[in-house]
Amino acid sequence: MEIVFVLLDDLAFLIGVTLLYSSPLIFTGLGGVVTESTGVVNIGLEGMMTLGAFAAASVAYYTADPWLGFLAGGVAGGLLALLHALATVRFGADHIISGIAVNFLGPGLALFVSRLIFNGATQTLTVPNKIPKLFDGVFPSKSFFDLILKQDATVYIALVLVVVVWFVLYRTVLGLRLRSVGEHPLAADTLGLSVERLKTYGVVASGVLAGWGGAAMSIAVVARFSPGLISGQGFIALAAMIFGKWTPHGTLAACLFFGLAKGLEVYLGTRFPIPGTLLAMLPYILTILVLVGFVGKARPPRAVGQPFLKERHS
Amino acid sequence: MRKLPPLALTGLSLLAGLIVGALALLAAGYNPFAAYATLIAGVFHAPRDWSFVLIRSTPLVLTGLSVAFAFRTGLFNIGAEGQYIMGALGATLFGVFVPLPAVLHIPLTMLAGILCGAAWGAVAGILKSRWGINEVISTIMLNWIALYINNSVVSVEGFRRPHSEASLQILDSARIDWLGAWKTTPEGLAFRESQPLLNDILRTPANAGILVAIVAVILVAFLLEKTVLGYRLRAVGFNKDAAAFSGIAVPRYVVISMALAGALAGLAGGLQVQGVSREVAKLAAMEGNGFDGIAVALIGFSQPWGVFGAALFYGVLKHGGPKLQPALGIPMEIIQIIMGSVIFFLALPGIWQTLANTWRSWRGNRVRSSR
Amino acid sequence: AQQGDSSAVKIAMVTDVGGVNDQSFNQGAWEGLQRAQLELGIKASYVESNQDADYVPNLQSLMDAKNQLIWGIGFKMGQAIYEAAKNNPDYKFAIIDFAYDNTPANLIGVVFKAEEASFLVGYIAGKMTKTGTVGFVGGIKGNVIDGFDYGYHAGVNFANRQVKILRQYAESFTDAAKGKVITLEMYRQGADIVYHAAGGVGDGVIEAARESNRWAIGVDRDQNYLAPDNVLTSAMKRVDNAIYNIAKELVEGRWPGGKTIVYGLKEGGVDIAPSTSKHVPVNILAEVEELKKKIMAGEIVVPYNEASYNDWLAKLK
Amino acid sequence: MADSPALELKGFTKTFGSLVANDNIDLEIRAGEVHALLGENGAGKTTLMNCAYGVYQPDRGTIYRLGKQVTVRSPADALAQGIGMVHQHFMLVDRFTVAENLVLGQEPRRHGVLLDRRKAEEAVLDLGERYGLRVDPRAVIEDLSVGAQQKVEILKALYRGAEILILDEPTAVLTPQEIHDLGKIIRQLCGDGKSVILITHKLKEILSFADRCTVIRKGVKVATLEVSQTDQDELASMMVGRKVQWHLERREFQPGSVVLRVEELWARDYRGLEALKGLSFEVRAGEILAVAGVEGNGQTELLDILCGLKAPTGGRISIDGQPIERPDPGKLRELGFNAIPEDRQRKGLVLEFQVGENLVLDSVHVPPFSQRGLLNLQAIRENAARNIEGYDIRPPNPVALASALSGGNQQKVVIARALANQPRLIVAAQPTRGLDVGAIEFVHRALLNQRDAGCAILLVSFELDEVLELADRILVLYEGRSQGVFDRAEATEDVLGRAMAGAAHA
Ligand SMILES: Nc1ncnc2c1ncn2[C@@H]1O[C@H](COP(=O)(O)OP(=O)(O)OP(=O)(O)O)[C@@H](O)[C@H]1O
Ligand SMILES: Nc1ncnc2c1ncn2[C@@H]1O[C@H](COP(=O)(O)OP(=O)(O)OP(=O)(O)O)[C@@H](O)[C@H]1O
Ligand SMILES: [Mg+2]
Ligand SMILES: [Mg+2]
Repeated sequence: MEIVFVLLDDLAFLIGVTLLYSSPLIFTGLGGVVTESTGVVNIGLEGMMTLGAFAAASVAYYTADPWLGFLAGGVAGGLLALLHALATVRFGADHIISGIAVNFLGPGLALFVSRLIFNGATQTLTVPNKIPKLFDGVFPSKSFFDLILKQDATVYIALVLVVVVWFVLYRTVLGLRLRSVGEHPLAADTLGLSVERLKTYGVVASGVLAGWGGAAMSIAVVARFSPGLISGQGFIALAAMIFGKWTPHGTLAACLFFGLAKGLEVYLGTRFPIPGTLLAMLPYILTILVLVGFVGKARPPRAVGQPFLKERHS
Repeated sequence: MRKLPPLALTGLSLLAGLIVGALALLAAGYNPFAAYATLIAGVFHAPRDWSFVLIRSTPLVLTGLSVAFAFRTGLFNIGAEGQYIMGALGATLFGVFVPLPAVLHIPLTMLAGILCGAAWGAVAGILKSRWGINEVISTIMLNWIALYINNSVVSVEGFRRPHSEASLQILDSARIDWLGAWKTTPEGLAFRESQPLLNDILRTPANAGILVAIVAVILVAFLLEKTVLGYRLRAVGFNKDAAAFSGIAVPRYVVISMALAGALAGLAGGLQVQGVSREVAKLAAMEGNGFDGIAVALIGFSQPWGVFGAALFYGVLKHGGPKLQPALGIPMEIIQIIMGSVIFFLALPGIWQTLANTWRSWRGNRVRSSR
Repeated sequence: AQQGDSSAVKIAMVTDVGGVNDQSFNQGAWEGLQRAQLELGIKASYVESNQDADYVPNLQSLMDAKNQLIWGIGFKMGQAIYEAAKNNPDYKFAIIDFAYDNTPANLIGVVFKAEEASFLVGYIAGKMTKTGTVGFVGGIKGNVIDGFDYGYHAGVNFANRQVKILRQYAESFTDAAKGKVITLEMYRQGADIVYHAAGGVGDGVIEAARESNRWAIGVDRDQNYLAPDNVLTSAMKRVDNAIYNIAKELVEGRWPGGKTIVYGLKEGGVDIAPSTSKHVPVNILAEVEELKKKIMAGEIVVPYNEASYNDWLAKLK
Repeated sequence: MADSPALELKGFTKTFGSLVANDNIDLEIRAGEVHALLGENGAGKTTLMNCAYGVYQPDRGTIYRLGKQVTVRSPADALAQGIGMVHQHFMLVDRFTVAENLVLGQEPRRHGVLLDRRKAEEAVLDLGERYGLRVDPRAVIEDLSVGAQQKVEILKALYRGAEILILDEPTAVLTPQEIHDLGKIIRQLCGDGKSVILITHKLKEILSFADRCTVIRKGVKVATLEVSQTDQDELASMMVGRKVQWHLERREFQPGSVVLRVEELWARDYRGLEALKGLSFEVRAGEILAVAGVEGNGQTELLDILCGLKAPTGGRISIDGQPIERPDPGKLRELGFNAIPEDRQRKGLVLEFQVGENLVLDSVHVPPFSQRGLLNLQAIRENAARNIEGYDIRPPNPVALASALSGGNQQKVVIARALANQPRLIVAAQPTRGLDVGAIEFVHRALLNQRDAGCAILLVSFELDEVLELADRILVLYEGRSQGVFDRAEATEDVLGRAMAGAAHA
């Protein structure tokens, strides 16, 4: 009986940790889904996430309001994405090149501005108020439900956004149009839809989401921005989106899987004498193994990555 | 509407990137002219600075080539980072544990780096051709795995240098820095005394890596343009279906391509060890060699010599950048902003065309109205 | 750039990849240099490194700027500084956190007895734990971190043999989320005080303490400001003192080159944070003061790695 | 205004760089008529219609709708004017359902933002009922046959209230049965008062569907004719500027040894359904064996297997007695196999390669194009020059990128490559799809020449005319099985048509 309680408790802990780890990835991964649904590859998610994390932390620091910070994270990510949209959608730039540029600009700007407003430091100071937790104090501390449900509000926002993105993409007129420009922009164009505008929506939304992903890191998981905070999570989110076969629910599953693997890493590490470096590899190896197991090949939106330029004549 | 030639495009983009950098500096209250003057002075100050630029450019040339090569064959190698790590590790192991005369030790150590990088690249290739796993995912994962492998291996007693977080140093016979160990012996120091210019260069870890990198550029250019293998790799890159239809074994070529890309990145890691660091250390985070390679490949239009030029450019920025802070108090992140802007403008051939057209029509209007 | 008279002694430092305002030991080092500038009239400057490959050229550019003494901050620069010293006998070099077997005359290695400060915070933890379990979160295992790790273990044990110590390495110095999760898990396993020596990972450790309303112990600097109610104490490494002291000796014409200087409690190189008195009861503080004296007097020799720790344990029995 | 034309284009000129694709073209479309546009590949038909539909902006030209000048700057404008277009390459979102494709851009909504699927589906059914265009509204486009997809395209135009329907080469990819159906649909639309502009290379269709026909040559309008007062020969010579030979001379049938032997071949399609069910046949040197049949009866699988791109689930294949154990296009080439793929852009060409490079795609590894792994650029260039000359590939520039060629010329590159090096066996799939009559004549002659030179040729075609023109023997494929092999002499359209519909061989 005792052991069952321990196991239940461990399970709850693992679920809780999985959510903690995966929420920034879910935001950003959803961003990936949205942008690629409209046919624009956004490898700059990492940069948008970093800038978003910084903007969120610094605004939250100066205003003492985490929600303003959260908003700022989205705005910062969105602005950077607007640049990406301008390049890829308006000027037909190669998506990868522009995305890589964003990955230089995002962190570059974040650190540059940080130095200017935080007295030469590349990390912000601790924010006075973080994103609040939901179900805080509702259940007895460290009880089963407390471990699972007492989470940063961003975790819940991320989960809700999965549903929202799914609903918008698959149930609304806007979603149909967004997806159509990712699949066959010329077809959408010949039906009188503005491909440029729709793609821009998708890209900017992805930036907002990635910015929120960063904010979820800098003002919910921890309480300040530092240069190494995002290191690679944007890319992991990108991988999760591919792993999740370009769908919101698939991406959610992939992010949760990855978060679980990271949680297991800690769980096992505190219990068994396994070398830390081996454990640290675990999430990455597991991902590859699972992909090998899932033989089914994912199909990206058909026109993803292709520039769409209407014939322009002077 | 004439199309802009790539060189003009690159030139304009560099200029525009520098202008954006200047604007950022202005906005932050710094003097951009002073900044660029410092940057240029910092790079052309003394022979040792040229030497440093070359030293910094060497791994960039190779990781850039790695990414560019993969691009040319239709693959996106985000994994140069991991391949570099594996190459450095392999070269170090060989350089430390296999005593050989220099004539053999130098090339074989390089080969060890190449092979380790190639193997790591091939893993992604196999995952793609055998299980259809997108190389973008697999290489992202393999980068992290490589990092942790490196850290595990470096901590193994017997390989770890006592009292340090780094490995043992490679034997002198595997080193490729010019006059390697000799230059700090009394005779070496005496000789350098008499040769001011050479001495200045020898203060830096000047090494043969850049020559190897140039050879690699030539080989890759030759491979891509002049050989059946290169032709077929490119064909697979552009159109897998057509390549398969014409009798090219596509899966094999995917593996070959990733392995060769990995070999180049692995060579980068190996040369860095042989020429500069002589050891590998535990890595607390990704160093960014592979990601820099992506930037270099893109700036160089994935053309071997373009990559070479782009690597030199980046090398200049990387060497000049840290001098901004001590001289003018400018955060060195400005370099990242400049790099990002340059790449961004390179991605925008359309904007130059539009500008050119606007200019022409504007001029046209003026001419007309003045009549 | 500061205007100093041209005869001023020029001293500069190369940061490691954290940058100068890392709110950790790079920052401490820079504060030491600035103090020396203010009080000793030297001329101070720094260059930051972005990646390991920057070390060598950064050292070179500081030589170009005619600095007499050049500091490398952090063990990762060990090799680069050594080569520079050998290649440039006209310049003086010094490094934080690195000891050489054969130190050239123009080079100084400075190491800190982090174990001594860790011992003290460990002692506080051992005394103050209510659950009988405490934790340690390391960044990446290695010589330097071993000092923190085993010094802390020894301190806890010294305070109370019964206390259980959880230990986990994050395999990173930046992964704050992982620091948080590890710490949460340690709290769940009953720990109520967790000490970290893990750089940016520590942000997560302290965050976990704040959220769970438990204790964390900071490192390198007084980290109490990060979570005033939850950072119990910090094991400080007074890099600033070391840098200041050596600058002083240089200015006064004494250059203690060619050796490794060890900075312990006695030399003012390590200590516990001033903020400790906020949360730690006076009686324990008094005991800590006693311990400090014993350590300074050499009566207690704090272990700094696995082997010395095992010896220590054996003796304790 | 009752007798104003439904649509009138006046003075349309459109240039691409230095190329004048349309040169001052006038076109008048009456209400209720079927107006055919005829012209060689690259004559400018598609360009003209793209201008009318607002995809391109003409350099000059005005559009009148029922006598009133209108501006069409985008497809949306065109749709608003009641002009609809079914493009040569379908503008359908493959992964959307029929209903979703139908309403895209003008969606029925619920609560202002939600897509009303039920209404969309009803629209498909209603319109389908009215014009005899029945399609399952919930079917996903990529699961539909080309014919069904075309119906969706027409429905899309009708849904948007098109009064004038432009069909760009609608029949190039249809089976005879589907073409027949399309004819009925077109007539029904005209009966409803709508006008149809039909672009096609098939003169027979013009004669049977169209009321009037405008011929364009090299961007210039040649004439507009009443179809009832003309014939195939006149149309063809107007179009290509010379007389077209309808029937090519062929040497007497002298079959040699068996080159390709296929025994009991079984295969599944991509959905896992049986697509080939024990198919057996042989092709001998010096003969053309045509596989006739309606699309989707196993042709794709047969071709993929023969080309070494897919493994059969059962059966044996041998070339010159050499068994082919597993899919390996490389080995097939060594045995003297060559092929013209169904889809030239996907499987035939590397569009980013130069013409010269494309011409050696399958033979680059052998001399003279390479020695010891090194390319012989000289030999590749010479080969290109030879083929460009021999196959009249335009523009005659060996370093032009394949993507810069028109479809017809791209096809010539593929064919030139397939016929090089005296192959033992050629598998030709739809070799003339989308080509104009002049080009068809050329390709047919080339294939016959190979046959006469002793090559074994397997022709897979959905065009009965082509099959009857070229084949020595004809195998009719139906549901993955052979419905019998007919000699050239006994095969008539009637006989084959019945076999293709599944009636057993009498
Ligand atoms: N967007 C374009 N840019 C440049 N040239 C073009 C473009 N579209 C068409 N052309 C050229 O204009 C000419 C007319 O092309 P168009 O597609 O109208 O021919 P077509 O009559 O439809 O031929 P086909 O029977 O092959 O469909 C061709 O030479 C073609 O190469
Ligand atoms: N946007 C464009 N820019 C440049 N060239 C174009 C463009 N669109 C089409 N072309 C060129 O126009 C030519 C004809 O295009 P089109 O699609 O009409 O050919 P096609 O109808 O497939 O040819 P065919 O009827 O001969 O099979 C090709 O050379 C194509 O590359
Ligand atoms: Mg056409
Ligand atoms: Mg055509």
